[in-house]
Amino acid sequence: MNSLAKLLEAALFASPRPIPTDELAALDAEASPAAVQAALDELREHYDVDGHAVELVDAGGGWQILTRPEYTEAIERAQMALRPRRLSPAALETLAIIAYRQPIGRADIEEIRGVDVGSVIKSLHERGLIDVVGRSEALGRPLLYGTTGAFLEQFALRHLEELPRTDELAVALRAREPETLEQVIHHDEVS
Amino acid sequence: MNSLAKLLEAALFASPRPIPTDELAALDAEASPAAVQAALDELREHYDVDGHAVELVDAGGGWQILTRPEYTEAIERAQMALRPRRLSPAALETLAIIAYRQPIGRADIEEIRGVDVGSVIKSLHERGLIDVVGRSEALGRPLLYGTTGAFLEQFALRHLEELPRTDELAVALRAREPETLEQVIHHDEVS
Amino acid sequence: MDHVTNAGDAGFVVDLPHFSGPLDLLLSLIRDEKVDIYDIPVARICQQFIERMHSLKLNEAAEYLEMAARLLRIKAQMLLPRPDGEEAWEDPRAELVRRLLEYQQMREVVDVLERLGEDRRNRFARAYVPVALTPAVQAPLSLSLAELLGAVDRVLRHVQRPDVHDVISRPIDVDGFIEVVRAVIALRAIARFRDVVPPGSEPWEVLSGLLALLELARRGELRLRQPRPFASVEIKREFAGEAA
Repeated sequence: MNSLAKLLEAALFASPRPIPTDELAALDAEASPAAVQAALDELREHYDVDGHAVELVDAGGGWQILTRPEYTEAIERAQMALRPRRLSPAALETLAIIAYRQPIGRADIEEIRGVDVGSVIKSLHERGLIDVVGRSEALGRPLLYGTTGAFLEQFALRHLEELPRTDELAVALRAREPETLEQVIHHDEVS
Repeated sequence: MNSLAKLLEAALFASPRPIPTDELAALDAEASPAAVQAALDELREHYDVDGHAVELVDAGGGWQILTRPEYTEAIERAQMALRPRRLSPAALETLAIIAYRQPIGRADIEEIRGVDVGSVIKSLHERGLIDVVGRSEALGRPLLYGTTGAFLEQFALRHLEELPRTDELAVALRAREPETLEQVIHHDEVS
Repeated sequence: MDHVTNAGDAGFVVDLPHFSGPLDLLLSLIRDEKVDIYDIPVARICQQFIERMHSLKLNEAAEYLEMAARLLRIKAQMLLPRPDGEEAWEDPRAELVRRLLEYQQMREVVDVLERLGEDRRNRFARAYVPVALTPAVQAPLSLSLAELLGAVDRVLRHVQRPDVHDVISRPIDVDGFIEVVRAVIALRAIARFRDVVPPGSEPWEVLSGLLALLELARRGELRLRQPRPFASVEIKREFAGEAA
């Protein structure tokens, strides 16, 4: 490996969080963006070809070294590391709505899910997956929520645009429903 | 690398603490102590010969993968050079409340902001902008927070009194004391 | 997983792993019955919905009850005679269909998230963080005083002000009213509250007058008496107080 690749390996290894490419570039003021990209490619290839138990992944808003899935069970069985708890269906539904409709208030989420979401919002907020991003101008000035960087990391997304666009989903809201215009505009915002 | 060496690599990478040799053996019931030792040797050699930025170290009561010392400085330098981060609106508002109402407990901040501020307080504390300055006499003796020297430094203030105070600030951010008669009259004089 | 959540007015709601709400239950009925979502046989689905609510012991859950009531209402509307002319008739099921489609779309996103989340859950990031590096991990902060004051401003706009600020619009002048009261009782042996605070006074004047009277009564300069409840308060000079 070349020296830049080694430097990147050290930095990625030392960080428990994903590091965006431009921050990696700051490691070596001399290195061009192309050189950084080449070094990342070399590192990734090295892990793959040499058969390491870790791999270089571009997800969660940056680059990260992660273990390959096939070792997870053995590691967890030996209690050397624990997987994070799964999110409940209620939490996932709420997250899905917030991810697509952000910024969105609690009442609008409840309108879509048909249930109270107060406690779910609280726990998503405590887990750092959502945050308050503002207040609506509506009556009572309700809080508006959006997803966080930890959300991207937890679902290994580079950015929100990696989520399927609503018109790519099997169920498309058809022209029969009244809010066609709003829906179209929303599609646009997401894509 | 053989498959046992890869399993050890994954486990050492994922574990938050050093793992002693006998615990590593628990990862694979089939593996003899000699095989585990051989796999560790292979892993160490691989890191050394292939010129990785990390090395396998037997220290602190067990095995660990650590970045090599020669990269420490570069990593630290890079972290200093990281793109300056902005505080989220949620963190800023919490900081503003603490600055003007210190010493103040979490419950009082939450009453003003209307949301849970646990994670925000944690991150402000990690950033060194706030610190615990005492405990309230109230039930449960909750922790009270105040701003730090780093806070003053961040805003180039010599002391807290340099924070702008408008009449409106003084009234709305005043600690809510029992509404005694004096309180009524005093509030009023301010406005 | 949290199967039991305390959902506000609904009281204790048992969140069954298979149904995360009334829309979920309704969708599963529509799937089981293989009916067209755009042409839901409301009477049949409504009956089944209520039966499932009973069998799943969801009778107490407000959200499910609300949906049952909605279905019953749609069922009733479907029975009403339709006015002549197709275009005049608005399908009472339209709103429900829209919500079901929206919900189903969201369930698809949940499937995507579940898959992505499960994949990520199966990979570990490096867990060991050298202690010496921890403080340096924080990138420098970009934060100006203007931003902090902006945040103060946002807090101010959203904070609920104590009621006192809304009630009193002018400074209270207790001392001034003490002089007024003294002047009044110097002229009259028995005065009324309205002699101190004329009808039509502003709230701050009423409050100031009242506080002045209470203060003078405390000092023993006058005596306050109310013959009956809600009667006008009599203000009487206290000679002993003056002598003291």
